[in-house]
Amino acid sequence: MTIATDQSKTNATAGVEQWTRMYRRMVMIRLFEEQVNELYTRALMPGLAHLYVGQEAVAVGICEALRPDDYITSTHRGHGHCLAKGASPDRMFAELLGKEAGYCRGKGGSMHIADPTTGNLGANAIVGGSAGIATGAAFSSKHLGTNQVTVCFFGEGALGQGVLYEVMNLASLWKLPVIYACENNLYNEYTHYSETTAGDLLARGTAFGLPAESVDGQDVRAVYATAKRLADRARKGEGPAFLVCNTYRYTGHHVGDINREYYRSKQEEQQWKTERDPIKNLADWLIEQKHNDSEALDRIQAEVRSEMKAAVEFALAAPYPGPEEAEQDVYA
Amino acid sequence: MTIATDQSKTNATAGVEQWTRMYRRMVMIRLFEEQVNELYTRALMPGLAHLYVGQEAVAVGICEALRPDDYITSTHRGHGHCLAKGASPDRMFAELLGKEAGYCRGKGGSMHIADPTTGNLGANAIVGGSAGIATGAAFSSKHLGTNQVTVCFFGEGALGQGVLYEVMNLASLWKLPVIYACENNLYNEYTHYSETTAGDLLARGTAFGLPAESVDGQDVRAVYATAKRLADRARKGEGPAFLVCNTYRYTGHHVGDINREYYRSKQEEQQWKTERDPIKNLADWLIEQKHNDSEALDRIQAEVRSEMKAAVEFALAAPYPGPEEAEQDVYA
Amino acid sequence: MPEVVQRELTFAQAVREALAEEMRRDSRVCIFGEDVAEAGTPFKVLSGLVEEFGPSRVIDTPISEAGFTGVGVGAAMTGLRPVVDIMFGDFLTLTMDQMVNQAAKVHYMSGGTWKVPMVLRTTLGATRRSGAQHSQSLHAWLSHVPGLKVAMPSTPYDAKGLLKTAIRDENPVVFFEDKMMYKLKGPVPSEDYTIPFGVADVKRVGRDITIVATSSMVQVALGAAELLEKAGISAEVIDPRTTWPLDEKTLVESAKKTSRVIVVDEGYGRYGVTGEIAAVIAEGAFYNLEAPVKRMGAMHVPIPFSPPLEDVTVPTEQSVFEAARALCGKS
Amino acid sequence: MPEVVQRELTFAQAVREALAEEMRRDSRVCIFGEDVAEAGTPFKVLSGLVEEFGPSRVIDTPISEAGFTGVGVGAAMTGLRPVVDIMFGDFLTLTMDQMVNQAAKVHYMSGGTWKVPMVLRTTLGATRRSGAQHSQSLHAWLSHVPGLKVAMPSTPYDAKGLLKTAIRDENPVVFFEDKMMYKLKGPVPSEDYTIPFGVADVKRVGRDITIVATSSMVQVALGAAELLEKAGISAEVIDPRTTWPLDEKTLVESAKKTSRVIVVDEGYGRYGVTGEIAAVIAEGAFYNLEAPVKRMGAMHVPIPFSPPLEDVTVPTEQSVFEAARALCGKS
Ligand SMILES: Cc1ncc(C[n+]2csc(CCOP(=O)(O)OP(=O)(O)O)c2C)c(N)n1
Ligand SMILES: Cc1ncc(C[n+]2csc(CCOP(=O)(O)OP(=O)(O)O)c2C)c(N)n1
Ligand SMILES: [Mg+2]
Ligand SMILES: [Mg+2]
Repeated sequence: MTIATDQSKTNATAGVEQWTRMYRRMVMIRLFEEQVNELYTRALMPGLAHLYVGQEAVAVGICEALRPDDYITSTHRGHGHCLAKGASPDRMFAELLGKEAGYCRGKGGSMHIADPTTGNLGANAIVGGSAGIATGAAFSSKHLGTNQVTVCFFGEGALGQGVLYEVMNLASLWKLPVIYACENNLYNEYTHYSETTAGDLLARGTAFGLPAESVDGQDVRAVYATAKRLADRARKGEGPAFLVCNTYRYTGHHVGDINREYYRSKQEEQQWKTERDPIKNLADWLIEQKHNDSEALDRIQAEVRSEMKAAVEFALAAPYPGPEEAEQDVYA
Repeated sequence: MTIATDQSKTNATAGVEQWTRMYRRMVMIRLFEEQVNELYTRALMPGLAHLYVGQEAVAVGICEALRPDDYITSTHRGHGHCLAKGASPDRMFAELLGKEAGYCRGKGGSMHIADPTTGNLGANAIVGGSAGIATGAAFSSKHLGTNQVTVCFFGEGALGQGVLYEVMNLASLWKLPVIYACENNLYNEYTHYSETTAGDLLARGTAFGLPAESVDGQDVRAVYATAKRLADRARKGEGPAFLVCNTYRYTGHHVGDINREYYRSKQEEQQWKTERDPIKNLADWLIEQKHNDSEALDRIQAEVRSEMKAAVEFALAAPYPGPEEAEQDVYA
Repeated sequence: MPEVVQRELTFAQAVREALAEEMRRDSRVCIFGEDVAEAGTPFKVLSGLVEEFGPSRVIDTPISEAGFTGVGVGAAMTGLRPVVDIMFGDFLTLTMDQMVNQAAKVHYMSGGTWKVPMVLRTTLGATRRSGAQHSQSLHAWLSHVPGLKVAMPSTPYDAKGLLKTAIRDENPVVFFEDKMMYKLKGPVPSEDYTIPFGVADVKRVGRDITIVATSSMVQVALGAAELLEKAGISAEVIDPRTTWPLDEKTLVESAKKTSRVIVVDEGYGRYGVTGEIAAVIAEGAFYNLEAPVKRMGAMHVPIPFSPPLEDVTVPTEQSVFEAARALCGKS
Repeated sequence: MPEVVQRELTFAQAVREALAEEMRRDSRVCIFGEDVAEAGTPFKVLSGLVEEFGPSRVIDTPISEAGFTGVGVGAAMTGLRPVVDIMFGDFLTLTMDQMVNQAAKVHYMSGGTWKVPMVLRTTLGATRRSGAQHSQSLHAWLSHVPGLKVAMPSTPYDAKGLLKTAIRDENPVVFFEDKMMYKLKGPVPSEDYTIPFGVADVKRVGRDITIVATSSMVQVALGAAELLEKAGISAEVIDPRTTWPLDEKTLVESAKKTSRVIVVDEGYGRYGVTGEIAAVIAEGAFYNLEAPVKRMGAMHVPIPFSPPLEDVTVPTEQSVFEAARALCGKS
């Protein structure tokens, strides 16, 4: 099942500094994840993490279309969503290391980063687990008349979870301002989505009365333009939407998933990286449009890289919470 | 949202005695339920019951298209399904009264009648609760190569339950011989389905790759013809299907639901009863076709009526299980 | 209970009054559930609320327990105070992920930043001839889960006071109503009052034996206590009112005083409420007990439909009376 | 354990061997789950099975725990013996309706006519730094439900023998494997053997105190017993092996012998396994206990991610050792 991208969608209407910000955000996510992998391989990070490398344009393009007070819900592969919505890398690294300075005081970890100040309702380690929360947040916004929009990020694997259809039906009946953003990176863990997903992806939304669109998830301009349109629509009270972003994760399902040949070919990975890299694509366009020269972009890369280094240093140096913290925050 | 019935579907290919059997079965269901209501109003039946009156053509038309060893799963409104699949009224009444002679030794009751000898995997009091069981039975039939078909009966209210979509996706991926038969009688308890169901009903099946059809559930010939086609298809290994039967329950959600004006008009009820009664429709056709004369049909009515009386007598006279039975059959 | 009490309300009326008063007091309170609006639920507990508060606050949902419970969680995180209605406690099976992996953990996992001030109202209780999927009492599951609070009112008075506390609580609260108690009448003050969680109520003072009971089993215990009185045994009846937080102190004190204890709960007897409370008392009153704590719960079987079978699966006044007499060595 | 035992297998290998042998013996046995085929599950427990038995018997499913568990129930009713794989026990929340309202009740509700011979294999256990939604031990919920059986192996030997029994059982069995034990090695005979349900195993004979432990807590208890030995305290370690059916007799006998008991289980301490077992022992050994039964379960909090926090939420050799010493008045 192939999903074509309507090229007209790439007629985005953002200014240079906005494009540049999106470029910086994508670079930030990529380099953040590089550091995470580094921390894992150097055995400095407890547990595992699911990297967002390759999918940067989805989170960045969508969050660029949102207001600071708009809500998002995220997934086990959530670092990119958090950063794109405005989280700061130092407190994220601290959370990944279980330090008290982390967004969740170290109690959440990689799969549970949440941050009210950026409207992040939380990453979720239950596949499809945040669909209800996102829909409820949209209910509140409509009920309270705040004009906020909620984006529910999930991977195509979550299409297997019935609760997603239950809440899309509710959102459709109640015309809630929520966008269900399905990141189709082709794999549910180690299984190709075509083995787990019958029928047409877009129909999963239209069957419940939601307008459904698909977009090239490696083209941040297309993602932004589409997300902007759907978010504005939702804000105007025109109801929810179902958005499929076609993308790819460059690395393993998690940092420990090294040998992947049994479920996908090196060549497939190579092709995506060389031909459809979202950061390179935007860079080429920015230069071609004379919005930026490559030096400027290199400077951004360098700045972000040192920012990430500093953030990691901060997190490594930060203290753990005291054991007594274990019994705190169970009840509000 | 109106669903048209393709009239070509009524080109059924059944013989006279088959039509007559369907007529008898529909009459049996109608008169069985009359007795149930009688038992309730005379306070002779424990608990409540959900009557199938008005929907007879759905169960009868579909089950006529099945083999004795084919499977069905049923619902809280299941008396019609059980009878249509071949259950005997005396043991059903006994079950409704909690007697040891009942199909479940009195342990199940109205909402849990099950009967291996007629392929009835059981009625279910969880809305959507039998979708998994039905799909699993279809998996067995395919895995074991028995060419059995399973029909999963459910009301349109079950379209609210996510598990239905989870298993339709599985049935579609694995090409299982199962028919998801949605009986749209317009109401989820006391709420019109249009208030609980977004989008188009048929799309709920097609979105998961199932061929979807709708049929006039008051026309037993149309139901039979469509079910036959879909069952043969499934038996041939061509996979599952989604069938919407448009129908109406004549009486309350359950026997205690007497005053219904707050959710539907007497006039609406009257219209269905007078213009679209499945039994009357078939009778008129049988007579018009000279397959039967009205005397013959009256004779059937009389026979069935006395059969039901006898069955009720049997059940009323039957003994309760002894209290020690309570602890039996917990484990096989 | 304050002197002023005059009015008698049914359990259902008390629940409805608590909801109505809280909805008037706090515009953030709204209700989600199946047939909660015009129908007022099959038990008619919510009759009249949609007429007063309108369909934007008393919201009929599709038959999607997981979905609308999840919506409740998200709505609670973002400024509302949802009261989610799950018609039969048996359907909690469909909401466990939303309640346990989401609602109960959001506050903790987010390091105390997000809160989930929601209430899930549902029912428990057998003997309604409703069959195995409409008769379970599954409150032990929720009591087992950190992050949740669990209330189990046994009288109209407690129902109103505990429900108001639940709605004002900043945490997810699961509120169990025995569907067989809705018609039970009792005094309920018309003025505003709340009942704190974690405070057991001595429903009857006694000397010889303590009967700890929950929900409708409190009524059963009080009935048994009457019978025991006639048999010359003075029974103290204690209702924890919330299984979590649990008022261990009051239970243990009473056990120390009477030295004999029966725990009666309508949930299944194994790995449930009777085990927890019996263990707490056996530990706390270890040196005072004259006999092992006696546990009485639902028989370890799916609830059968047939009346003569169903009736033997749950504790009754008679069975509690006999167990108490035996425990006091007077059998 | 028979003398012949020579081989050592890991816990994961023992589970895999049991499945492979049963699949060879009985063509009706098939496996449903996420990434169970080529991937052999994220824990690699099933590696090699799809190669031997093919994709028609080792079946990769979508991420639909409720859906494929329900398919397992239906398949079991109609001639197959499904083994359903739920990757993390935390996801049981999604399968509760299928397991509790369907699988557990089908046989009873149908008056004994339909059967559900299925196994649900899943995991439990914390300290893997997996966070609050991947670290729970929810076996108490299933043990609470009539119609289900619950097995909790603590060694490779028990894992193989109990899993074979589970697969051959005519009822739905929930089989819990501690994900932290998969690499644990132990003797496992190569010949066919089964271990009956409801028979506790005395893992270590002792005189002064009884430590009842489940799953990986048995290993913790054995470690604590070693420390106690050095402190001059002889501890008996008993593993019920199945929480339902529960071998009350063996537990009570040991308690009567030693007069002091600790119950250690990784599930939450409240309204769970420790409460049930403590209550059973406090009743059965009432006149023999010299001290209250001590309960040790997971701290009543969602499992935190941060290592120094997570480590204090579950019982350890050290904490069990200290509790035992205190109980023996030697602190
Ligand atoms: C309810 C549930 N089932 C299974 C898992 C285990 N699991 C974690 S990620 C994952 C695959 C998710 O695939 P997808 O939704 O496409 O997200 P992606 O990893 O591709 O970003 C699975 C099965 C889980 N976390 N939650
Ligand atoms: C999971 C679940 N939720 C709610 C109920 C209560 N209930 C029983 S029947 C019913 C309405 C079902 O409507 P529909 O599926 O259309 O079947 P109908 O009654 O119209 O035949 C509801 C909500 C239930 N039995 N199970
Ligand atoms: Mg994916
Ligand atoms: Mg209906």
